[in-house]
Amino acid sequence: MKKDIKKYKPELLKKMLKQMLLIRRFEERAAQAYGLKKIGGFLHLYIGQEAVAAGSIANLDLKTDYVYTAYRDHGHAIACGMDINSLMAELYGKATGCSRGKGGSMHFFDNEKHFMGGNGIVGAHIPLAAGTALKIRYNNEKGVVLCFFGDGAIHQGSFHETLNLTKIWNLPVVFICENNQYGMGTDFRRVSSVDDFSIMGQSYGIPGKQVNGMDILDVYDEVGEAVKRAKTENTPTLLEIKTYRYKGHSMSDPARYRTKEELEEYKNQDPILILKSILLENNVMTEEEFQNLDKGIKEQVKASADFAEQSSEPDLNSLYEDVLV
Amino acid sequence: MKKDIKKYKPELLKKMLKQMLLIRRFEERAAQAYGLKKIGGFLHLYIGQEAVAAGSIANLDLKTDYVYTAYRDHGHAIACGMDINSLMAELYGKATGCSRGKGGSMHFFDNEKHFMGGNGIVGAHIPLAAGTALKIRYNNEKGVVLCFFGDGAIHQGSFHETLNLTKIWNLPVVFICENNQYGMGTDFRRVSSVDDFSIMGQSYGIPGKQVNGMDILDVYDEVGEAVKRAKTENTPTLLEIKTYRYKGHSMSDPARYRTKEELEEYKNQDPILILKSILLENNVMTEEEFQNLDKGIKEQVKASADFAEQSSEPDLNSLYEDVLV
Amino acid sequence: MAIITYREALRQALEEEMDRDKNVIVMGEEVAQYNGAYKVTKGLLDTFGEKRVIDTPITEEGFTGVAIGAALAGMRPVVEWMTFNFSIQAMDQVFNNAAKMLYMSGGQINVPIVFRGPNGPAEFLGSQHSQALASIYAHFPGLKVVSPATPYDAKGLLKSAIRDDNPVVFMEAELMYSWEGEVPEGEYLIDIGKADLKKDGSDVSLITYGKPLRIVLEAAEQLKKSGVDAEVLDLRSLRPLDEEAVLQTVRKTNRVVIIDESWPVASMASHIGWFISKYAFDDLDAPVELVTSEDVPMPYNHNLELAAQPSVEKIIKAVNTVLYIKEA
Amino acid sequence: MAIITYREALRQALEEEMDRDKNVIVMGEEVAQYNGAYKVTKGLLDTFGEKRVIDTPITEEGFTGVAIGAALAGMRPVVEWMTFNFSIQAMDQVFNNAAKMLYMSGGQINVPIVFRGPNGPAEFLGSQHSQALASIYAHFPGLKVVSPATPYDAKGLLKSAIRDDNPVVFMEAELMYSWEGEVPEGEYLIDIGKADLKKDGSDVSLITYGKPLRIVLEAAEQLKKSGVDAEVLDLRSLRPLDEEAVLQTVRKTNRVVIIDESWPVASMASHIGWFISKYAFDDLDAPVELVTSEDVPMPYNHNLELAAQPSVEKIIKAVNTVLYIKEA
Ligand SMILES: Cc1ncc(C[n+]2csc(CCOP(=O)(O)OP(=O)(O)O)c2C)c(N)n1
Ligand SMILES: Cc1ncc(C[n+]2csc(CCOP(=O)(O)OP(=O)(O)O)c2C)c(N)n1
Ligand SMILES: [Mg+2]
Ligand SMILES: [Mg+2]
Repeated sequence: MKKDIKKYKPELLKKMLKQMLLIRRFEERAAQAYGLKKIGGFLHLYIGQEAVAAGSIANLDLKTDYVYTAYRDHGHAIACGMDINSLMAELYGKATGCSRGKGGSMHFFDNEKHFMGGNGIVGAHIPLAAGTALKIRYNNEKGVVLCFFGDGAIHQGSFHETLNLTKIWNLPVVFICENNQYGMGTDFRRVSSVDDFSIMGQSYGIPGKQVNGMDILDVYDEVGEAVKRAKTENTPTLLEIKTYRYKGHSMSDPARYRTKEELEEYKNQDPILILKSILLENNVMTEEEFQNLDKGIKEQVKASADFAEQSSEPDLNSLYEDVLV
Repeated sequence: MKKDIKKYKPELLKKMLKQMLLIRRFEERAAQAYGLKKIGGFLHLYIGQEAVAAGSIANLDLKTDYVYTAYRDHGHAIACGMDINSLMAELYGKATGCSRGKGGSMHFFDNEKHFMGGNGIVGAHIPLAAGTALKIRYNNEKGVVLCFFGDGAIHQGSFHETLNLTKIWNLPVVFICENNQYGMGTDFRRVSSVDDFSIMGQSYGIPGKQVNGMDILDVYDEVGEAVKRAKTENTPTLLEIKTYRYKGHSMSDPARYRTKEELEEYKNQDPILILKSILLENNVMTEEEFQNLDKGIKEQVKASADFAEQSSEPDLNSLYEDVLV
Repeated sequence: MAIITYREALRQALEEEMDRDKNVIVMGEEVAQYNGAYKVTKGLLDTFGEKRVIDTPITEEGFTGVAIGAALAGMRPVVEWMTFNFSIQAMDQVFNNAAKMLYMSGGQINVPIVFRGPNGPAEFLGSQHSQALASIYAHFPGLKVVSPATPYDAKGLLKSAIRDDNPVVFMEAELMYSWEGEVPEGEYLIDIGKADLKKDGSDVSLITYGKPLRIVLEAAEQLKKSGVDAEVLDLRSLRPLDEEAVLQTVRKTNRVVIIDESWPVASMASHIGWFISKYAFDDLDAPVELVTSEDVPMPYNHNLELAAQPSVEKIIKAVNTVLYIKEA
Repeated sequence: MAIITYREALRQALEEEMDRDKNVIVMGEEVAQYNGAYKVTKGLLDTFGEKRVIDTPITEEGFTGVAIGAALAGMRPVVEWMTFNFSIQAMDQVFNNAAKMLYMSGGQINVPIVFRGPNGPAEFLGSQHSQALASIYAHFPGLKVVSPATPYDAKGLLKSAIRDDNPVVFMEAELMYSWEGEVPEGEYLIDIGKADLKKDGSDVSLITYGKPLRIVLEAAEQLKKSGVDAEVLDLRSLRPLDEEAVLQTVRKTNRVVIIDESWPVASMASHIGWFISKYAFDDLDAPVELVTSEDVPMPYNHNLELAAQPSVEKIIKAVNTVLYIKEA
């Protein structure tokens, strides 16, 4: 917390705080709805990791830049500015959902906002991200692609194949390993030869760095560096952002594989509380403003649930649509 | 050539020379037979690379140890002591072939001699090798698995997935990347982020080293070290053995992608000539003995071609055998 | 007889076979400490230790290949794919190594391995996590492919699969794990390649395998009320296919509906449809009807996903078609 | 009309489409400097430069995925798989990303991409390098699957495939590249999903696609000598399948042999066999016969590998069967 807070525009700080809060409240509401069986299947909550998506994506211009992530995708979608009504409706499987009720929690998409999903197969979206970067470079656009994936995904061959490809073709991708310590019930140390994933770029001459994912300013700065490098030098970067998920892997996971102490330790570094206290300390925001912000967000989230609730089921005929163009 | 030649038993030196020569003469003959259309399909010659298979496998005890390689497998099969009659017959597709005429050049196998193939899919045998090492370790056997593959295979995801698995499970595998500079027509530098593949173990805490593959004593020594480490510490090693293939990728490749000068440069370091001159210089062998050896080998190889020629075609009914046990 | 779940039946099979043969090991994501994503391997780590019950990183291609490499050297691995959806990443290993090794080595090297896990549509998961891949696996020679639909069959077939000297693809389903059924106390095996007549009948043959069996039996129940006596043949194995049992039921009822939760094109369902049309041509009183999943990726919305799959209604409709009964 | 090879027809299609649309790029192993393992991309690097003709490392999963990621962002990549055998490593990308993206994004994101290369048995290559995977690809909704058998069809269909806004799997064959045929000078397109009657006839329908077409025509030639007038329908596309054309020929001849170099189980052949048996039940005078590859991995030995595949003799035998002709 030795950051020089002056260097960040107050609007930026507030925006990031707001986004984290929106992600959290959205997911709390989604969890509730899941309990009420309004939502089914897998629901992978991002709570605890908000700083990673919000801090990273704050560096982007989504007219030229793109975001890819895996199935734990609510946070990234919201940070890309997707309409939470369409997200909640998607969780409810409604026709008004961002993917017309066909995708569900794991498959949020917004082609206009350049949020490219939402992918359910661990590691499978990593090459896609590089491909979109290839398009950027092919057209001499000034864009970058952020590719988020988990600690569990880093052992997949697709990750390695893609790193090599981005390096030999000079593709503007920032690979962001969100190391939340677990892949489902597996402590990443149990299945990894090394503790520090940021070194894995070395086999490809790709620079790497570990980042504290509970501190959104750190995330913002480091991703910002990498984005700049990508845009000016067409160089990929690998960041390992250390973070933590407060909830189980999905709604059905009681997360018995970790201790309460461990969880508490991370909750004490809650990314929202950290940023909030920085803003308060530096008079960027007052407690009252924060409370109002939170209240507004809660209302917004409730409205999204109402919207989802009231939206209609997809037409049965839509089953046969979208198979081919 | 500053090697202390005394430390190698003369029998070992002679055996390695003999094996390299046998591999070369066998393949020269095979190439001839291919020209005569006795052999069809892909024929990937190992000529130029003999020191790698012969020098590596000389470290093994094939009662406990195992060898896996890709489709350029004649050299390894011979170095494992397979009967060249059965190999030539396999190339001819005869019933007396090591794989009953069903495998062909790319699929030599000898379950008893622990030569486990002969695999046609680039990178696909790498996990298999680790699996056999798992068996070794599970049974507390004192074995090791040598896994040979090309510079083209090193970018495959299977390589990376397997490196991680061997490290976390402490499996006795020596990974040997035979960098003959080309994957088909592709100079490895064109498709690789790094020049030095031996560093690629670092992402997994696996030691690596570059080795001169034209010098069989270097190969013997370095693989010997790695084998020892595997057997005593259950630690995998990654070796990049620099070598060169004199012929095209397969019989149909005129190899226009490289210069005559480059080829000549390597032929001047011919592994057979190097070892021969060491043996001659150190009075381990006379020129006459060498000539006799070569003559004997040529006869042996000719006999294998006669054997193949005279062997019968597989019974048509064998088409339906070996599908299931 | 004890009434146990499908999940417990599988667990018993694993435990008994691991007890019996120390070469049997279990590998996969979350199989050990977490007791399995769907708890099929519950307790095995405690009983057999981490040398025999092995958690893997998320590397389907890699660990499947490792297991094959262990199998061909003499072990008997049981690979758990968390779901078959992820097995697509391992297909090269299964097809090019496991299925072909015996053949391309001229009979020298066999691969005694089991690949198991849930296959087919589950609920609320969308297209990547909800699909039936049975037809893909059944297409390849060199594999055995098994798909039990009851706890009894699951136990007996898994035990046989583990003892089989060939690679066996063993398909379960998320939604079946909690299904209950009778399983005897003592040891028993079920031959791979033998279909089972789950219900005797005379008017129409309903041929199926795997999870749809339950709705097929339900449909048969309902049909009975309208006076149609349906026979239900559960294939249990797709490879080898019990061709004799298929022909027998067709010869008996002369009318067939095949129910398969796969997509229709180049499916097991259409294959058997052709097989019957050819080998029982003169016995058929109506064209063979198929009830498969619709020819679309699986949607997330529950109404849509139900509409995408075989249902009791669709089965009854197909039965009416082969019986030339006009519905009201 | 010019007589050119199948290879040259493909090359022309690529060149014309790259000329026409700068979003079309070509990617794959050895496609650029080496001019393609089978020389289909010959000269493209010289003409279009290395930004548009891209050599890849051997990473089928990776570069296929990269191409998909470029396609969904607006490019039109043509991916060359050196052979379809290696595409098994890329299947997860094709099935889970290319085929399902449009659906799971609710219609937002389409994937205009072509996956092409040689498929099916070649010669003297053994089991891993010689297999027909058409039925696997055809099983999946969300793809188009095309398999031309003449230079004319190859050119017109590849051009259509490149312009198609969907993922298209485009299957060629090593042994077809040197086959020659007439191709007009000017530009033309062939609709994906339209079968082509390659020979008119009245006694029996021979239905096929891809490489077997040549032996099917040879068989038809021979049959003519014994007084049997065979009709030859070339499907050209498997997905969409030209169902109308299939039914039309069946209604005309009432007897069908389907020739497919795939393995039989859950194959395109057996699927069409069922389809005909269902939708032309009353038109069939004999059960539909299949001539497929034998249900075994491909052996290396040439006699065995020929015996493993469809042949003129096998086709004639099957024709005799559907015509109820007893052979001498
Ligand atoms: C290829 C593949 N294998 C297995 C799964 C099942 N699975 C879903 S999430 C997951 C854990 C992933 O962990 P991680 O990458 O760390 O992401 P996190 O859930 O922590 O965000 C697994 C094994 C899958 N979806 N895809
Ligand atoms: C997965 C896969 N992709 C492509 C091929 C085609 N292919 C065969 S050999 C080869 C080059 C391999 O080069 P390298 O690994 O360096 O081995 P080398 O031939 O030099 O021994 C390629 C691309 C294949 N067999 N398998
Ligand atoms: Mg994680
Ligand atoms: Mg090489």
